[in-house]
Amino acid sequence: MSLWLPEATTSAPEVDHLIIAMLLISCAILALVFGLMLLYVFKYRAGSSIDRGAIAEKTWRLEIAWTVVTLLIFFGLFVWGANLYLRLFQPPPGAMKIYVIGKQWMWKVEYPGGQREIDALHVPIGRPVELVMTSEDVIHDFSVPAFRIKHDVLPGRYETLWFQADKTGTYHLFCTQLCGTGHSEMIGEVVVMSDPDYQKWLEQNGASETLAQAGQTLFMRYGCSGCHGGNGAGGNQSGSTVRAPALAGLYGSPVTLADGRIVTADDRYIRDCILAPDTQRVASYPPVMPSFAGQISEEDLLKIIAYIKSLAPESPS
Amino acid sequence: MTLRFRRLWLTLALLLLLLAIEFGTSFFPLDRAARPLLLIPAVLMVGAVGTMFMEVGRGPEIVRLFAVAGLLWLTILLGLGSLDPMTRTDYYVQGASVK
Amino acid sequence: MSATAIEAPAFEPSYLKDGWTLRSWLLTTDHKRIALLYLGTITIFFFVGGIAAALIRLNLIVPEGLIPSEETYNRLFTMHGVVMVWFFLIPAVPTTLGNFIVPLMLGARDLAFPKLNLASWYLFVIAGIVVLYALFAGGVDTGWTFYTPLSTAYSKGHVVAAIAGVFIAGFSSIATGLNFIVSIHRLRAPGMTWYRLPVFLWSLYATSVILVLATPVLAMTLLLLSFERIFHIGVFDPALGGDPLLFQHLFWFYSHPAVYIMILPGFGVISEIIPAFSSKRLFGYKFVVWCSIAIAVISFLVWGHHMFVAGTSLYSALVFSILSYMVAVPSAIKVFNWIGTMHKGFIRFDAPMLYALGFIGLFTVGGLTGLFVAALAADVHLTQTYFIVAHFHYVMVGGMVSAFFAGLHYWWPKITGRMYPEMWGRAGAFIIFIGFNFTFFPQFILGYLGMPRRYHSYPPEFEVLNVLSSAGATILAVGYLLPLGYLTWSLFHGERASANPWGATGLEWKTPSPPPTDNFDETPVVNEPPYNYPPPELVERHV
Amino acid sequence: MSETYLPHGFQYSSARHQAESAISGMWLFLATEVLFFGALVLTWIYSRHWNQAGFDAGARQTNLTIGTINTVILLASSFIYSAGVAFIEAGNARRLVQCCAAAWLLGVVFLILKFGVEWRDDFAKHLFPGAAFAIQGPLGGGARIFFEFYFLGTALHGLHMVGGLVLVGWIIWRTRHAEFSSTFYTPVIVVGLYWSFVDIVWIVLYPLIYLVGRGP
Repeated sequence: MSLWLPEATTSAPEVDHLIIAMLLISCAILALVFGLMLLYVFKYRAGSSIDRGAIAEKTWRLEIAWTVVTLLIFFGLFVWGANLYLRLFQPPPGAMKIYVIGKQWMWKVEYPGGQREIDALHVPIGRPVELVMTSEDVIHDFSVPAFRIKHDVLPGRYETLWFQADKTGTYHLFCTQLCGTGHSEMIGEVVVMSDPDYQKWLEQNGASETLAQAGQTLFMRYGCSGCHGGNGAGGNQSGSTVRAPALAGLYGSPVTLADGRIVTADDRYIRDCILAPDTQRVASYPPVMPSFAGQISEEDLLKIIAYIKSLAPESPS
Repeated sequence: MTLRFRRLWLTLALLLLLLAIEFGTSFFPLDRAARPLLLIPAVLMVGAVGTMFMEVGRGPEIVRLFAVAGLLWLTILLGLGSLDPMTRTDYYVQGASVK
Repeated sequence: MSATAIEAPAFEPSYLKDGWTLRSWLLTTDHKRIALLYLGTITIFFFVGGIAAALIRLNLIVPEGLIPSEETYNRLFTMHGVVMVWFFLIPAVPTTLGNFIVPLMLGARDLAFPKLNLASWYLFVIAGIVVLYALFAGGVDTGWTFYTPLSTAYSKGHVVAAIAGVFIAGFSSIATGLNFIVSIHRLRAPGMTWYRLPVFLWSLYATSVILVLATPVLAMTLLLLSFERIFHIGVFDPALGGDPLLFQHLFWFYSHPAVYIMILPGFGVISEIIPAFSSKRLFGYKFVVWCSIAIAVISFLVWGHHMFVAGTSLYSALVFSILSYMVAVPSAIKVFNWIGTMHKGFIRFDAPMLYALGFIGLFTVGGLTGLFVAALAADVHLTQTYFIVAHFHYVMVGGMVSAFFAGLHYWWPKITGRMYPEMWGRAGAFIIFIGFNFTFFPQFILGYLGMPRRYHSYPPEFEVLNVLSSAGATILAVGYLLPLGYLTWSLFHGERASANPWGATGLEWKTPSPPPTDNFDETPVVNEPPYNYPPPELVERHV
Repeated sequence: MSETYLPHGFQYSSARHQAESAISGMWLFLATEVLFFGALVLTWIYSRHWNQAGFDAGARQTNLTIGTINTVILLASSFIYSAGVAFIEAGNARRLVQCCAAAWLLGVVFLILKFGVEWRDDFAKHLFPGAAFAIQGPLGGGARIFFEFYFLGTALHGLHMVGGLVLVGWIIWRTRHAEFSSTFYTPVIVVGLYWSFVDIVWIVLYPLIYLVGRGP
């Protein structure tokens, strides 16, 4: 039995510090409460003839005092916890992206290079990794205790989670949101590898085509190229009668929508465009794109998004 | 007595007027996001029914207390409840480098 | 009113002797008899839920799980959750001790709406039968939280029947809450001003506010859930563009305040017992009172802290985190006030006091661990693990069930007219305290180490702590069976109780034990503050 | 005070005490009803927020004429009932019966229009969000969600109406048995509160269902 949990990411020690601080505060308060309780129970037991003197009539000073002290301690803890949460919420620019799909009861992981695996995640040490996660059925939750991270994986949209591992080793991966009969079997392992080992692993498990290449095939098969052009160059160029926005260079750039909002074309945006084009209509284009909701699997969707992403010029990272 | 009935009649007239306003404005080409403003006349109508037909002002003090409690808790439910969807933003993804 | 107008009978029979037929019980509108009907019913549910808990702990003795079927295990913990939450913890104190004591404390003849009170018990029984049917006919495997889309589209169990039961139980709760609020407003005895109300009444008032205003939201949520499950379309369905988090928002809007439905009556019970067994006024009465009200209000503002990792917006997480800290302040103040009450008192160690002291200890641990999970970054690591399981069991079981037993022992002489055997009572309190810590403390560590909740099997490194926890559970089981035994025994062989065996204040002690059907021979008049125990310097001279 | 012997056989000290308790109990019950329908409104907010176009496409299929007529009917019914309360306060039980009967009939007309005509049309147009749902394509999802809101909302309101009709009928029956006079008419007020509340629910549902979605 070990009472110690490895800290395998850069943020894990910070979370532990917060927990230890709260543990110390709790122990102090517990000692106070139990100490006073035991003291009074002994000192003022009914049989004790100790001189009790007069009791204080006015109690509000004491009440205000402990209310204010409690409030201050709580506010400090809030700021501490929130600050760390904020940093964990926002992935750093240039994080390496890995795609995770939850499904009753397994984790499917896809790498940009086209590698895929089930119930296992391989990551390099010392690089920020961003997981883009979605579910094919119910709500799951991607949890790696050694990384001190956890996030629900929701059907119908992308949730993200990022970390930077700093200790090689193999760690538990759990689903921590009840997802049906096989919930407790929806476990796996996360392997943190040194950079050379990781490159070797990627090569050994190399796929015949990258995610983007697979996406290009699907781009043709689902008929996207019919309107958006062969290489996503845009409509009205290859004899098509439909005017559709160009997709080359789209990823990561700002887009003005028909309702005036400006959004960044990220994975979530492109996903929504494909599944619910009406809600994300680009300004000055007619609403002619059909929805692909229910016609395209999560995995194919990831590949098409990877393809559209590959059409963007490599941005500085 | 007649005063009481006159008040009721006036309330009915007010309600129908508000309904007409609500109905009429709904034909204006308001922006989609602004259309929930059509609920304003409805809220006024609720107020009129509550004060004039249900006479929230009469009866013991706790009647007002209960009415206010219901509205306060409704505000909590709708206010804090819609905080999440209204502020759920897509975060920025900059310079994804992997091809 | 002249004294000759009404002849007071020489003595009235106790409510227990006022009719012996089954009909006189099943159609009674006497709040005291209804309280006993409830007591019998929730005892059954407590043991149904307890058997499920025992099987859960049994399964977790070995890493691969002793129960061969995961499906069975999932159904067991769902049954444990549903039964314990809606059919034991929420009704426990309000419908039994509350129903019995509220009119007595008020100096009233009965609650404001006695027929509604009886109707609420029937609703409760119907709800219980429906839920037991659902749980035994095929079971439900969604957990007591019924998260969508698992519950709407994927679970194969009797989800609709189970939530129908919970839905009906909700109406029973609303009826009880409504009855208490109106009674406390309208039926106070002459001279019973608001600041002369015992804290138990204030606590039940706060509880009732939550019952009345939160439960209808649950009702609508369950209706939407059934609609979606039956017709396969709906607002929670992500395939249609619905939001699966909407269910969680609606569910926790009810279920977080519901946590306070469970614990607030416990605060009330403890606030009665500590002064009674310290023979001293409650320290900071007004603070304790307003803390109860503050908890009732703020508890509605914090539900989002169940969803810090669920994918809600950043702003919503920040707002809910700080509000969660706010709700912890009044609870902390109460703990300090109870300890302040003991200061310079004359402390006696009868069983109710031992249970109450156990409550303070266990509730403090439960409350402090709440701080961990209100801190956003720490919550990310700890939520949905056994840390959460241990945290809420410390509050619900260590806190609430201890308070329920404390109150049950405290008012047992009043309810039955018999004393329970004191030594057995003290032994029970000790065994429960020890067994409880033994069972649930290891789960904090398990949670920190990352063991997820609701797992039928687990990695072998968690085995030692799980075995420890299960071993503690056997002690806890003994602790809960003991009172069932000796309290039942005392019904027939216990010493006769006097009207006020504890020397406590409060109108309920000014009428015989057990009270007559009409509660009081004449309407009592209150002309002193609550807990009007003599100041210690005066008592000293008599010692 | 303590010398006075008060009878303790009943929990209320006077008829007025009991009447006010009953009225405040009804108000508290209505507060729970506010929260009940409040959850439905929150659902509306969420659903429309995520699927404005589809949600509005659903709303445009509703029958504005019947909806508006029904609103007028309910307002009138609530008004007439309130007039009945004023009459019984003045001791005029005959007028109370007439008012209640008129209010009751208007309620029945509402139900017939709503469920006999409007719902039947809706089903005929395949607007029930089942397998053969009329609106397909990209807006289908939002429209289905709208119609879940529509059917659940109107059905629950309809159930409350039925309950209200039973209560109003009960008031008529009791008035005809001469149970109410200018000194005792608490149940008339209590039922009136409920009847007006059912009206309030509809006042809120009406724009949510029929008006907001009919945008450009």
